[in-house]
Amino acid sequence: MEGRPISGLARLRDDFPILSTEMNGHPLAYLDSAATTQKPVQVLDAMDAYYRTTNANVHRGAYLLATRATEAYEGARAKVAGFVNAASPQEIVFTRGTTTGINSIAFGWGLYHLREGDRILLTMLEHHANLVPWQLVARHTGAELVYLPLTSDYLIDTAALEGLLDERVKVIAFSGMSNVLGSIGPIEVLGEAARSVGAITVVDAAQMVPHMPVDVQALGVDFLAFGAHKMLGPTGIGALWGSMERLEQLEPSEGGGEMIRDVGLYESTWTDIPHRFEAGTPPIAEAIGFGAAVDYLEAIGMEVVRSHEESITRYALERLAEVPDLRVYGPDHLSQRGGAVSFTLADIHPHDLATILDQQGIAVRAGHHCTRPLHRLLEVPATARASFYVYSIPEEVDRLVAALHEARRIFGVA
Amino acid sequence: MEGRPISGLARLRDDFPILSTEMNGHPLAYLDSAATTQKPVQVLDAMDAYYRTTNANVHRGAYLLATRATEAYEGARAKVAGFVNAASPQEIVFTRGTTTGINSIAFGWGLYHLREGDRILLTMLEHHANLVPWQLVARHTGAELVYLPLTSDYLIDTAALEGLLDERVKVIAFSGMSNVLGSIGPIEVLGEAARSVGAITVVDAAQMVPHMPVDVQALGVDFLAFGAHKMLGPTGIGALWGSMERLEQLEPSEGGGEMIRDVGLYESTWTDIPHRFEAGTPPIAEAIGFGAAVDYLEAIGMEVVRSHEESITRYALERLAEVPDLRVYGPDHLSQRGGAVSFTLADIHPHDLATILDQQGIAVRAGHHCTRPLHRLLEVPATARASFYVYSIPEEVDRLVAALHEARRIFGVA
Amino acid sequence: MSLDDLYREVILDHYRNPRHRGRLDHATGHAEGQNPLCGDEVSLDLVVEDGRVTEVAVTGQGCSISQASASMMADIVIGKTIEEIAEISRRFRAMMDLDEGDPGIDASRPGEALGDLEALQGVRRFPVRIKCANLPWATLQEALQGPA
Amino acid sequence: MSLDDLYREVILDHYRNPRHRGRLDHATGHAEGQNPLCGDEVSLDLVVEDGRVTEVAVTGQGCSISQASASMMADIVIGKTIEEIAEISRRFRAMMDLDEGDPGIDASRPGEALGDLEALQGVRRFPVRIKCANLPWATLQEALQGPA
Ligand SMILES: Cc1ncc(COP(=O)(O)O)c(C=O)c1O
Ligand SMILES: Cc1ncc(COP(=O)(O)O)c(C=O)c1O
Repeated sequence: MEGRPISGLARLRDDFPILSTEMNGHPLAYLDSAATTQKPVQVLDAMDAYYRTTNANVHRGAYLLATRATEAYEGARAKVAGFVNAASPQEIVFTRGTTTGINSIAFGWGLYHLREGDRILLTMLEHHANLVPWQLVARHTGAELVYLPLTSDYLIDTAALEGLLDERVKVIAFSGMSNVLGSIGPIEVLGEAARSVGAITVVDAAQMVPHMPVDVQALGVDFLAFGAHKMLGPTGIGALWGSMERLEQLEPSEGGGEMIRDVGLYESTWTDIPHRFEAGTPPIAEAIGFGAAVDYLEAIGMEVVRSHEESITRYALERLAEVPDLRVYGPDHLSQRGGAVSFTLADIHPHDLATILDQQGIAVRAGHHCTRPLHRLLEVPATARASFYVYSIPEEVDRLVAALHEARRIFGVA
Repeated sequence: MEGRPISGLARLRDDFPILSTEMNGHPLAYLDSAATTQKPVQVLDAMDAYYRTTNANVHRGAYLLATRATEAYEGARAKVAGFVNAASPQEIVFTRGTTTGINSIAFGWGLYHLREGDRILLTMLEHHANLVPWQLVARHTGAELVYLPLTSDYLIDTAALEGLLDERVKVIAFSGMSNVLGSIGPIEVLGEAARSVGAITVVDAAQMVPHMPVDVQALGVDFLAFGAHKMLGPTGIGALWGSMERLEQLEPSEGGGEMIRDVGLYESTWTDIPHRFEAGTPPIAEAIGFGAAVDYLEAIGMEVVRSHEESITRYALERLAEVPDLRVYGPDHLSQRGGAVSFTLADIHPHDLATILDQQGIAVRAGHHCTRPLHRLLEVPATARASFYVYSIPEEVDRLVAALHEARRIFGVA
Repeated sequence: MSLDDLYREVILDHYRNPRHRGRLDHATGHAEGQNPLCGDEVSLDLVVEDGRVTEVAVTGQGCSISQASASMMADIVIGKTIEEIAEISRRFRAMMDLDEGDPGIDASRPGEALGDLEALQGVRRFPVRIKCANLPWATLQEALQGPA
Repeated sequence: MSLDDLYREVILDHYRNPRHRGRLDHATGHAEGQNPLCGDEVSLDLVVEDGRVTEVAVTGQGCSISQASASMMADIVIGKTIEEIAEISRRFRAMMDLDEGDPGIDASRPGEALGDLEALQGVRRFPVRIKCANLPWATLQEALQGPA
């Protein structure tokens, strides 16, 4: 064990009011950032100020207030585009979240381009958000689902591509970073594989974009979906990045205002990309908040975010190794994983663990974390998960470990 | 002319910080509430407090914070249910907004129940949000679109049902209150008509729910879609009410986390209503804000909201009648209309009007207001629209009228 | 409220050594209960003869509270009449505070006559977990109604 | 900035009495421009002969700025060579502040040699409306490229 890392980011905890609250009589130790992160005042203030000074509907108003609202909304798009280094802001579609982003590809691309005999290649560690939409589209089109297995160290097994990759594969959809195992996806390899057979690649980047530097132009993939609420931003908004070439193949999966060029009684035409994918009044204040979250993360620097998480995850893995009968599910190597640490402890059910930790003010998640197929593969119905972000500090890990020892005592684990 | 009404609600303007700002050197006169309303501090504070004290992902956390977040989110559902007098909170599905609500019926019901030869009955005054989804579904299923015309006083012409209503009609979708004409839809008549042929009724209630008391149990319709941002609430959220019987016939139009009972590799099963229609992390803070908006409106009383709007609309219609060459599109009778007043003035293009008004700090919308078919019917490419809400005051109408006279001068209208 | 009050020894014993596990191929009633929010599952087979539950078999998985509750429930209901079970269920609900102030129950001693189940009293202070404790009872309700 | 400066008489005149309205059946170039945000439309037919625009016909609808701009534009480009039109377009963009500080243009008198178009100078102070003024020019650009 290397000892507690010094946390260079500890000072920014003051920006997160909730981190100074108490839970069950103890200071809150929020270790559930993979589910949703806390929000800094900078993000809250940006949204509040928007509503207090600039609120109007976007894109259609000829008056100053509406112009300002539109500029703020489109400005947020440009910020998000810059954050993932998109070739242009047009490549960013604002969505409701990661789930909606993936659904809009499944229904807007899959429904129009897939047919019987085609294959959709997924992996065994996918979140339901990157499984269920494809199951639905498979049902509608007759396409077939195929799964890449995992290696013994919990990574997507690219060796298995050999037997599974051929011209029938039209979509490869996978997680850029697992919300359970932490595993970082073999993006370049799968992007390359997809190109070799003409398939599109869809990256579920719900966990990836918040936690590591991402340059979509360097990744060699087609679509990348992520959400604001897991990266310091508000609920209610996410982004879908797509290469312009692929966005041009995408059909809108919702119809309504703002997304049309002209509407007749029986037919309509679409406006330009990305607005054709944003039917109706968009989440405007949420876009402003998303932009402010991006500003906040950029001020820290995503390299710093990543290395902070590496060090706190290293510390957590070391300290958890001290707890007898505790088993961690996920890669050992820090370079192959993010800061979601899932585990079981002896025969204590994860929900009981969560209750015991909660009594100490420690918030961890327990359950299948929206990955039932993965949990079946792991042969556990549920795991407990601690997950970290920029504001996480080693003291929280220490409290977690102490509470786990206490759980062993309560359950009389010998 | 009856003289300026006394506005009993004028005092609540203090709750809306934006109404004290200046635009182009004049106090803002915000007359675009049909596009989106302003938000009272009570709503902003509720969301801010949520993020500062209660933020966690809902439905899956075994810890206290997540329980509180879940209770707040479900509590908001109960408030919205109460606001429209739903039989139970389960009949309320949180959506991204009216547009998403209508799309989820078109794709979740239409796609599964419509086939060639079936008809979808719409009306000539529909917003694109209640046209384009049906066009898309018609294209996918082979169903046909049919339109109810308008009467000479801008109401949906129920007399035309005679020739159009038969067993082929499977859906009747119409606006409860027009965002252009203000016309209140003949809900009971169309609900009755639908029942007589076994069709479902879908009410675009984007303008109706914010502006008048609504009791879904009394209306005799199947679905009602509305959004928070037009009723003092935040962007990014809306609600779909459906009768339990019809919700049971609805398929989820998005797949993902939180909406499943079990997920296998190739198939999944859905959880209960309404959660099966809420894939992914929902707009949590937005639901809290929506609930606070409902509280605010209930504290005023929807009867009072409606009568306030009737009186300010009456005043506006009277004063606008003084402006030569001005033409209002919409019913004369206050009982048949809401507070959206669309007009043209001589040959001055509405965008030019909007610019001239904007220079006086008056925000009105100009364009087709997402109703191109209606504007073609009216034989104008665009109209200007002033629209009111609880915070609107007669002084704003006076300023509007004065600025319209000025517009006539600038354009040299004789 | 101490965690030791929640996780009493008798609960951990039922969790680790659940009674009446298995399936019945001659069941007269069957039901499956799930707590979609936390994933707890309880599946019940039972035999009712002459208005009396003669056999119960439990499968499922989940937290100690749900599984211990199922085990204890099976223990107590076997041999009881439907009416007796209704009364026990009522007492159990009162103990869990599920029916606020049921007048038929002595509020100071709601757990009376519940046997091992009394150990679940501590759950009442952990509102999130009440549904875990109640899952087997809701499932029983269903199993008593339907055929296998 | 006064509204009278925006809505100069010459603009209202072109709006009310647009020049060169109609369609050409022998057009060598055609394009349709639309401003999706406000709905302004401009449709152009034109004839280019020996590198010179000999005819222009305009249809469309929209605000006074877009329609007057189209009318004035038609007026000025007829009879000009492609190169001359490029230079006028460049001056127009400079006047509208669309290409910040184009070094080839005398910033103090960008409207020079634009004729009636100079009247659109006031639009520059109304940023939302600049795209209205520019719509015909963007459409012209396209019409000069493609065949009918
Ligand atoms: C009548 C009507 N229907 C539907 C909508 C669409 O609502 P939203 O843009 O919030 O989805 C609106 C508002 O723009 C409306 O006025
Ligand atoms: C890997 C992964 N994919 C998808 C999602 C779904 O994101 P959301 O619920 O924000 O739509 C999540 C988060 O829950 C996730 O962790």
